[in-house]
Amino acid sequence: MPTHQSLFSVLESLLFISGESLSFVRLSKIIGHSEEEIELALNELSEKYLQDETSGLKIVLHNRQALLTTKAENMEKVEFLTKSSMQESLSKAGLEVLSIIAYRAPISKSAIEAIRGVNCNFTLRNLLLRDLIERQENPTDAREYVYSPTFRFLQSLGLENIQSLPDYAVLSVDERLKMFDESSKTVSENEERENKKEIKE
Amino acid sequence: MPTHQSLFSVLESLLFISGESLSFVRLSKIIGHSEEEIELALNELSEKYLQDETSGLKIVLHNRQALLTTKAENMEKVEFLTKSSMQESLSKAGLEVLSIIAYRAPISKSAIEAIRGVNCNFTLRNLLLRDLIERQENPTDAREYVYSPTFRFLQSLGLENIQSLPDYAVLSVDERLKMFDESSKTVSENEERENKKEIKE
Amino acid sequence: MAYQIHLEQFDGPLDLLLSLIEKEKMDITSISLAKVTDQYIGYLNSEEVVSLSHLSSFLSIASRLLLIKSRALLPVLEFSDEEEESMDDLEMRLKEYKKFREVAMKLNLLFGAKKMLYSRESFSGLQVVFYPPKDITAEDLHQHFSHILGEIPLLETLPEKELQTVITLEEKILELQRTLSDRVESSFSQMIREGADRTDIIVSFLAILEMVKQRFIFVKQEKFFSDIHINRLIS
Repeated sequence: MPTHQSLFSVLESLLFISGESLSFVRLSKIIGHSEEEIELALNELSEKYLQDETSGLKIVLHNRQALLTTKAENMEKVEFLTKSSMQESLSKAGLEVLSIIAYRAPISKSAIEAIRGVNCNFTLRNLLLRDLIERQENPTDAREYVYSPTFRFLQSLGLENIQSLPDYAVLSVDERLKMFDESSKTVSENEERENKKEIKE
Repeated sequence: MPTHQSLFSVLESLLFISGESLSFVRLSKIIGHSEEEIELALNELSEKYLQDETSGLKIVLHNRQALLTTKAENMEKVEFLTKSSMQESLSKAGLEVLSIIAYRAPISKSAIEAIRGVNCNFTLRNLLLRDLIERQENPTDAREYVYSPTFRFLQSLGLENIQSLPDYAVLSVDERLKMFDESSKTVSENEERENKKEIKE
Repeated sequence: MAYQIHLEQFDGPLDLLLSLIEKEKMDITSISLAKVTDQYIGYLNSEEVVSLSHLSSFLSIASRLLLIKSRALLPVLEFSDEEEESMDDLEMRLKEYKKFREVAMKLNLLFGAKKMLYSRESFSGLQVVFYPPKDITAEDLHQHFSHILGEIPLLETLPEKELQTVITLEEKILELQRTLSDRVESSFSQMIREGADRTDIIVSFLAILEMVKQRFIFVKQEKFFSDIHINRLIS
């Protein structure tokens, strides 16, 4: 169980990482303090943010739940940041990920990354926020999502469905994609294979 | 333009919302302060989090970009919430290639292979997928990429900047290049002096 | 084989070389390199596995080691500047590699220290707004996807002819002993297989030097670059 000081620290870390509101009950279970202690600490933390003019965060308490968010007076700058992230025409990475999702939908993050060879957390996030792609739970693996282009996006391209993408029938089942069919596992297997291959005489 | 106090507040709000790292340049444009002022303020903010034991936040600075993260000591609770346990166990080859990139970035594949004496295509690919390294086009040779460590790499090790790596000052210097460095030093020293001047003004 | 090395899988020739030197508790010098040359070459032909794609790197280091060894055995031998440079370079590279191999272990400890700093999901909590990029067409997606397909690395397969059998010093010596037990005389040119590569030639030459040292044979050469005649010493 954390000390009094580190209780605040843990609360801040948890609220920071969560992105959505967390109930007192849940926080109490994770941290190991009583709900009352959590509530008291959240009130104190909230007061601390309020008093500290150098802080840009605030806590919203509602329905025995807590949400960490930005202070109202910084709204303008925050909106400027989100808008400027959107207005930039799609980056090369954005176009690549979008094209992979278009031709291979529904596809998991690990499969996209295996094909591109690089991590693409941020790019996916950006495409989701712009409503160009959507995600559903993966029917075969509950731990991850699968991604597809949104209908609105296809419409904006003048397409009825993904099958009307140029060369869809050929490209969506290209031979070269076979090695990625079982997610990114293949890559580390290849690395192993590369190291284990024997000298043949 | 925000006052001195609210500069910290705005920085905190922006880093909070962005999630990803934000470059000093971009922050400077959004906030309307010079890059040097942004850099100074980020350093102060970073120090503030470090000193405040009730704070659960930390700033990682890398490549003239800043990222807001949780503190290392709260890792366990955070992982309990996100249910994501990051096990980063790497192969021996992976660790070696990663070390070379961390200390010598930006570095090309051929330069990495020259140090290790063996090719490392799949190892590089694996590190890219794990988001521990990233690649950019080589400014001096368009045919190849150069590799650098990512924020994720620093985050995984719990480091707030690349200089905190063990023996960074010694290992980041290629002894064989020392002779060339001697001649170029004069230039960068002048540059540094110039930068310092600007900050003071 | 005269020596036994049962070491773990090696990630490349420098890793192997460094391990051999460290096993002998020696510093990285031309002397230690000459000393472990046989073990190094033995490893290539041992039952340990060397990956196909790494084989050429192992061989390139092997030829440098053989140069170093022949310099140690025959101090009077003269080498070209290029050869001298490649020998010094190996020493330097090994020292450089050693630093990274050591720091890699330190990083491994840091990874294990469980100090992960977590960041937030970007723009988390914000409302999704339909915001299609300007001037993007179905053809753009087609082009990008085709480009990605073209970039997919295929497993490297080396053609058969690039595969080489490395002959160890021991094998060469045994071969020469066999030849000489049938006949009393042989020559360097007979000893070298048809189409032998540089490594094979150097190994053969080293085998001769080794056997001269062991007083098993004596050699004669009429003039520079002429064939070397090998005769068995009858004890």
